[in-house]
Amino acid sequence: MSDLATPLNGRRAVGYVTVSEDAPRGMISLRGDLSDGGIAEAVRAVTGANLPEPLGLTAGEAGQVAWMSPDELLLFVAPNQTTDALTGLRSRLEGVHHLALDVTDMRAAFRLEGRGVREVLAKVTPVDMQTLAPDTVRRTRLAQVAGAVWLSDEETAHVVCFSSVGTYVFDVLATSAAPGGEVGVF
Amino acid sequence: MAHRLATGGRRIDRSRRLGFSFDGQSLEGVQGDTLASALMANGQVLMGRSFKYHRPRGPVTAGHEEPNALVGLGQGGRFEPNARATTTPLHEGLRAQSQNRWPSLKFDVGAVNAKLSRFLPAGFYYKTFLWPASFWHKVYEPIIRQSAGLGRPPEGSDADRYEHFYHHNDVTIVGGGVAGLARALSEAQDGKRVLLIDQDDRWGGRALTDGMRDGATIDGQSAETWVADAVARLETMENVTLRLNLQGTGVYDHGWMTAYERISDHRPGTEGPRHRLWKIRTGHIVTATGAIERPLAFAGNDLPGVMLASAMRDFLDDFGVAVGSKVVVVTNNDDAYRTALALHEAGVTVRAVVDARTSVTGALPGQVRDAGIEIVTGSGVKATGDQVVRSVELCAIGGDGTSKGRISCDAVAMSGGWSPVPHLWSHCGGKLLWDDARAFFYPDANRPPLGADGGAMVSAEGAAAGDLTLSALTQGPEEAPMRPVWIMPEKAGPELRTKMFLDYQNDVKVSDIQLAAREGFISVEHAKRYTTLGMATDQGKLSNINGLAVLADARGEPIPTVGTTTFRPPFTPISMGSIAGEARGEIFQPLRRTPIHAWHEENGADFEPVGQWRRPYCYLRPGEDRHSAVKREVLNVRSNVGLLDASTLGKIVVKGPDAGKFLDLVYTNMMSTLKVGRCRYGLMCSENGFLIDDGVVARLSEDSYLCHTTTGGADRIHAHLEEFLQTEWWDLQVYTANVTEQWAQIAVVGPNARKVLEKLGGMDLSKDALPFMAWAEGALAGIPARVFRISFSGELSYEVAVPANQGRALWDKLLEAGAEFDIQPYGTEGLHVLRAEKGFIMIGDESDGTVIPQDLGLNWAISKKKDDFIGKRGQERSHMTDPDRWRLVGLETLDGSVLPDGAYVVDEGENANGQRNMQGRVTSTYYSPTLDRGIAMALVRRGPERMGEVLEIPGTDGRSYKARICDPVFYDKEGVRQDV
Amino acid sequence: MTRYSAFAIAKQAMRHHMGWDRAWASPSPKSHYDVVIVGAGGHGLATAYWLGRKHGITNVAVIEKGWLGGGNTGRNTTIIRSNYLQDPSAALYEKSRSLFETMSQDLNYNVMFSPRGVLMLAQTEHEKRGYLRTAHANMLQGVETRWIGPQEVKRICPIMNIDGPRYPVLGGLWQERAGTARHDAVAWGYARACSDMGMDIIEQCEVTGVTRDGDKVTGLSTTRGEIGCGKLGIVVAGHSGRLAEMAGFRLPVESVPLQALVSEPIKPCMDIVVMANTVHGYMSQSDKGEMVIGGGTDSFNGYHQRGSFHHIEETVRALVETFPMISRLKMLRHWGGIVDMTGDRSPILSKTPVGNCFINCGWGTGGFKATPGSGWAFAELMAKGHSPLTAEFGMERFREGRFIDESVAAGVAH
Amino acid sequence: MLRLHCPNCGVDCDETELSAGGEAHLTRFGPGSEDDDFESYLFMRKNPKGVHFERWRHVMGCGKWFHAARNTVSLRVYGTYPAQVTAPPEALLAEIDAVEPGWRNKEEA
Ligand SMILES: Cc1cc2nc3c(=O)[nH]c(=O)nc-3n(C[C@H](O)[C@H](O)[C@H](O)COP(=O)(O)OP(=O)(O)OC[C@H]3O[C@@H](n4cnc5c(N)ncnc54)[C@H](O)[C@@H]3O)c2cc1C
Ligand SMILES: NC(=O)c1ccc[n+]([C@@H]2O[C@H](COP(=O)([O-])OP(=O)(O)OC[C@H]3O[C@@H](n4cnc5c(N)ncnc54)[C@H](O)[C@@H]3O)[C@@H](O)[C@H]2O)c1
Ligand SMILES: Cc1cc2nc3c(=O)[nH]c(=O)nc-3n(C[C@H](O)[C@H](O)[C@H](O)COP(=O)(O)O)c2cc1C
Ligand SMILES: [Zn+2]
Repeated sequence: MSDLATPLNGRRAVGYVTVSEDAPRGMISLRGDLSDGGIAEAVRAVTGANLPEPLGLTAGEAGQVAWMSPDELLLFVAPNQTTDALTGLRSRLEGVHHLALDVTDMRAAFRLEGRGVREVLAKVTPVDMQTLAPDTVRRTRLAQVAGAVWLSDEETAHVVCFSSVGTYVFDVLATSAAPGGEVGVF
Repeated sequence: MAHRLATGGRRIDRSRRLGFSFDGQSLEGVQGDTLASALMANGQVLMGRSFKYHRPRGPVTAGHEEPNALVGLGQGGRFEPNARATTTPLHEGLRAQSQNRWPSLKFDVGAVNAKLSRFLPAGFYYKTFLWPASFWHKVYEPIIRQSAGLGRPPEGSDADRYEHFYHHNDVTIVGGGVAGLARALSEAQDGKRVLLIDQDDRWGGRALTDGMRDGATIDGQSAETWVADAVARLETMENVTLRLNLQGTGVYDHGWMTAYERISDHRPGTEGPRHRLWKIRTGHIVTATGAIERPLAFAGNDLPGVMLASAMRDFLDDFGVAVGSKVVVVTNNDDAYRTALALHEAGVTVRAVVDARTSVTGALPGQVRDAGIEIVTGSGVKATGDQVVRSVELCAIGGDGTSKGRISCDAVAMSGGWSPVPHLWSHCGGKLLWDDARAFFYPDANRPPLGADGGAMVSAEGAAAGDLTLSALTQGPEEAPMRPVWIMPEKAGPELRTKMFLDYQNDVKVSDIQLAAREGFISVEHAKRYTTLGMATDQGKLSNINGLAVLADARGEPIPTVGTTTFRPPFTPISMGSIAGEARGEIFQPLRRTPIHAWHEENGADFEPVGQWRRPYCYLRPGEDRHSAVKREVLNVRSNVGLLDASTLGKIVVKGPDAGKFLDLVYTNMMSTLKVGRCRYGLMCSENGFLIDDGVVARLSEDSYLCHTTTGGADRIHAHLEEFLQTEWWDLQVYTANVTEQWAQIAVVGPNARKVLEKLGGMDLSKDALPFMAWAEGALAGIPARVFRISFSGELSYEVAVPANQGRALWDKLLEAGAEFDIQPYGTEGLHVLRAEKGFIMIGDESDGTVIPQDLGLNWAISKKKDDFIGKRGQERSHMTDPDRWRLVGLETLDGSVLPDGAYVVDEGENANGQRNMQGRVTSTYYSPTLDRGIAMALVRRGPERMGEVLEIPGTDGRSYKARICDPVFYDKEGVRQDV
Repeated sequence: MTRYSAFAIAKQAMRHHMGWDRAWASPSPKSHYDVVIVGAGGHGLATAYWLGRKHGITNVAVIEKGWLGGGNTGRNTTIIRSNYLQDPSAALYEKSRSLFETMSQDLNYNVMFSPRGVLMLAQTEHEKRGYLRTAHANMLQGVETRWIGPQEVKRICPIMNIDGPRYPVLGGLWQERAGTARHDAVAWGYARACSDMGMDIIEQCEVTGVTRDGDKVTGLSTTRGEIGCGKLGIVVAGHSGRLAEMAGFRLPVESVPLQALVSEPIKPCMDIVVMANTVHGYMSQSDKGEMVIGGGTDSFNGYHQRGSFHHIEETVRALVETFPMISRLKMLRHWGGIVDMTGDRSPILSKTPVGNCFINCGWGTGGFKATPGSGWAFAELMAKGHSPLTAEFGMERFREGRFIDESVAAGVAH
Repeated sequence: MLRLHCPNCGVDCDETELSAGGEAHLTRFGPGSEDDDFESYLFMRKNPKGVHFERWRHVMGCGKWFHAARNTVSLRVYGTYPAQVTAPPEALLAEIDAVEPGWRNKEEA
């Protein structure tokens, strides 16, 4: 299906960590007053997830919610659910000052797998990758561009960036993960 | 003569032999050798030539402070100049070349400089080469440049790759000698996250050579045992990271550090990066970087074979290499006696120990006496030889150098005492104290560099802190006080002083510093820059203290009053490659790609960089050049239909109850009155009033707008909006989002545009349903789309935005549907020409950061009704309202030719500075395919008031162009074509 | 003063160079001078020099808080060029460049002015148009420059990679008579000449206050006592804001660290100066053989002469891309200087709201090249009250919105 | 290489994740204002050698602006605080008083 297209068509590079384009996901950017109960309710209704704490990531049966800033969340839903979720949000937030947008197509997402995921990311971001707890989302710098990283477990990391620089970020990660570059400190 | 001993050598494995070459000659060393030890094992002490006088030089140290033994390493894409032989691990096949000599290391023509050295004192070049004036650049400078410089420049691209690595911890300890290890243990036991690094490939520092020799103990254990034990304990601790071959190179503010890891220099061509630059963010930095021995300033102290005493015993202990077979030790302290003992034990003849002190009583000298080695007290030396030292002449230390006898030898071990290594401590402003008795600067613990919280960011430990013998930890032989000696002998005359080298690499001698002082270069910083003391690749690690002392003496002031020069990173030079890291080739910078980028690449796009995007300038067909391609593309748009990838245009959603109010503040025109479903062209200015961006705003709903920006403007303008929302008008209820990349945007432009789109089906795009400056949402060919009827070409035009991942599909469908109308993509140049023919301005061409909208005749887009908008106040200033401002007009050349890019309109006469007066400039100039002649826009003084006037525009091509002022709209003045 | 020459060296060589005089005297401050210049950087010293040489004012002191030439004069990348876009700048920098041509002879001090040529590289169409504009302006301003194509770029600078891959070289603006000079020598040469005219150069003397009588300056408080003056010239670069504050007026300047670095020395491999603004880096090779490289400024105010490492990184990255061979060279040292940036990035040479007090500042990242011209023009302003070369550089231009914006055609200063 | 705490998201930011926004607490002068005030708003900066209140944006992170009190010589950071205020919080000023006695006088001079 054409609407499942991703910017890199599922590219993959195998080094001492495997870097691959993540499976397609719907992404919704939601801005609003997060302390307003209405937002939490709407988010729960469409994803099943609770509102995350700052820098947190929560999951529900229909999606995940990542904290982006004090007034912004990023919702991940199944790719074919984006429009419904968006409609759901908008109708529930009728009358509440907010902004909800489909941002699926403006992002590229990567998955890193292997024992060295923390280390490979530590080559491209100034975040302390040694201590970053799983399900903590850090928006940061990835080499020369902005992006977000989080770990879902010790051997799986996720990276999201803008789609126009998807190829760049992929290449940077693949280079960092290339054999012979093992640092071996974490 | 230098040679390998039959036994010994802690670092080497004699069973593994390694072939290498030096200046083309094949030689053999063993595993564990450095290039320097391997060369000396082969009898080769002469390794290079000095910078200025091209004097023969051999290694003077065994480590990172080496100023002399610099070589060119490797070949082709792996060639590196100025590599220190003393820290270059030997590997099979290593190829090294000596430097700064011609034709050969032994016979160097440049060595004539040494003969002329009397005429080439410090700073001689400031005093001569003055006449004739043109000779400096044409004659003298090239000769000086050729004779200066060290290694050969690398050529071409680097065959290796590099990377960075960020590390975070509580404490970073630099130096894994006993002091660093002990500190690591105590910090680790406190539960801190500790990083302990050492530049060497083994732990233990000097304790392994020095501590093992005289039976000193650490905590009651032998040094070797203690070190092994400490490392073993640290290795078991979760919170400790231990790294060898990692040099702390720079200390920066807020606990930030760089460290330099050499990964594959000793196995070139293997997988993985060559160097890795660590970027460390740490809570506290400990410098346990030890101490460096100082040379003694005696005449001939730079001859090959004259070496630091500690280096000589390192070569012996670590590599089983004796630098000579008959050695004289010259010292002012007890430590050098360890070298005498080491040599003696290894069977090397020690001809004498010459000690500057008049009475020598300590334990170590005692052992030397017991070994039957002669100790000459109260004395100094002068060394003689040619390409290696041949003998020393003894003299009284307090005298003028009158010879008291000669001792023949082939190596001299010298020691002027030790200095703590203060570099990292000092990089961020840590202060030093002077210790008179031991004659060194050491960190002042009360004035450390301060961190972000105002607390001490760095502390020093062990020898680096001035505790040379680690008094709290180690129990060794008592050492008697040293006697500071800055010039040997103290009353040496000028003849001798011109042979006493301070800075070996840059050939700075005692006489040079004294000359500098005489000429008033008495500030230590002046003396440095006048003589180049400490400016060589070793950054004065050996020379600075001696130089300072000589300067202090010349000034008649104490050393601490003179002070040191500034310590700057890096600790030792690091490769540029490591600084650039992974950023090379494809990933030198992010290259931004639109969803249609791949199609452009496959279809002849001639790209131009626009910010980090690459946009097709035009699409070249076989046999076409840029000019003919652009012409074809433009004509095709005017007569058929063209396609433009406009995805890079910025798209910002602005939503909220106050969205209209906010946009009224950021645009010069009124946006709150825009109707839902309609579009309006808008301008944005800076507070200075200057035009910063333009674009079409579409009102999406009662409370939301979509603002288009220029390609370069997307991020900048989004940031500009957020800045005002967050920091100035935070009471406004508005959210913004930069959705530039969510949408692929394709402009379908030309008389046949509607026909093509109608073939795709799904939306009513008729003039009535979607009039000019309206937009609609729907689906085209099954793809959800927003269609804007806006035009930057003056033609019937639709901009279609679809979700980015379907952009390519839409593009393909448009090409397919448009085939029968000869649809063709066009590039940025075609876009520019089309808009110029219509007199539309382009941000960056008609505007340049100094232009206000009023200059461009855009007053219609500046609301008079609004009390305020960003830039309004700025535009009220006197210079902005000056009627003489240059304003936008069209220009047509009288002969139809194309005006040169960037040309100026001249006026009569000259200004007060003798410059030709100007009255305007060309902002855009093109050949118009539609009109088949040159067209241009220009900013001209009072331009619009001067229609019809003919102006003179000189080109740099020697021609002078004549052009008439006209309306900037060259084509379809009534605007009927776009509104069909 | 002993004149410098090869003959003088030969004569001294026989005496082991024992007979050389001090290059400049080191007197104690007198109680009053006709003119006091604060700041013994290149600009302050050049001002004093021209006050004496051209206007006959020699009862002058130059006050320096540290060692002379130790500010930005001693830490800049020494690029000298005059291919500026705007008329007032082109006039001032061209005057300056022409004075460099004879400076060694004027001062009897070899400042090693090396007119090896400066190339401003164009790597985007936009940049190319900017330089074509500058070329046209320069032609009318009497500044010799020309646009050259990529092949000629390669010919005069073979170590450059002109084929990209990211930013292929489209050509460049070439000023053949631009170049470099030995920065320290410029300060030393002026100091020696000023001293020779009887002026007092007072080092290790920090100005801590400005004394006024009504709205006129009458003198200074310094760490070496009170010094009276008829006229005061403030020429202290990054510290201008401080001095203005002492004198009682405000300046539109901000101080930020700017960084530079040098590689280890190698044999000659680059005969020109290259500035690559798209990728942000510039490089030349000194007579000693180091590659001298200029970096960027911190984006926040600072008085620490260090700067942040990531600017070094950005510059080196750019230059490795442009000159691939430097990848295997090693960085020897990097440092920073505090530069004073004005609202339009052009300097201020101006009278001030305070009587008898003049200010010369705001040279930002690119004032070394202006040293002799700035001194010439500022001396004229101080002596006569006006100078055609400084006319447009008054501080009132910000209020009027009359910028002298050099960044508009392309790129950065230096 | 600064490190500043972003009060909006709680992250200790590396300098490379931030963009600097110049002097804080400027009063915007718009149409009708005096030339002096307008000039001062756009150009005249305190540029102190010492305590400086300034604006930053966590551009590579939460995207939010905040304020920092920082010493321009020692680079010491006294604290960070939200962007939506027109003056530094009193508690922070008191803290600065404690470590830099007399800094306010310098400020006024
Ligand atoms: C890294 C770097 C690279 C550069 N590259 C170039 C380049 O390639 N080309 C170019 O043209 N320009 C360049 N510049 C800019 C150039 O260096 C300066 O514009 C120029 O040197 C300024 O000279 P100056 O005499 O005005 O200031 P300075 O040389 O800074 O002199 C000012 C003097 O005033 C003294 N002072 C300050 N306060 C007091 C006080 N209270 N009392 C007494 N004395 C005081 C200072 O100690 C200092 O010595 C560069 C600058 C830097 C930092
Ligand atoms: N008797 C004397 O006068 C004398 C003089 C000097 C040293 N010593 C002996 O030296 C030892 C001093 O111990 P210590 O631990 O203080 O110093 P050390 O010299 O033993 O250890 C310093 C360590 O730091 C490393 N190092 C230096 N700079 C570095 C950098 N920038 N990055 C990474 N690593 C770096 C060195 O490789 C070395 O391993 C004692 O054993 C002492 O007896 C004695
Ligand atoms: C053009 C130029 C060339 C330089 N070359 C060298 C050099 O070869 N070796 C060196 O150690 N420093 C060199 N420096 C840097 C100076 O040592 C010094 O770092 C700089 O003048 C700033 O002073 P500071 O570090 O004492 O603050 C050079 C500086 C300049 C401006
Ligand atoms: Zn934040």
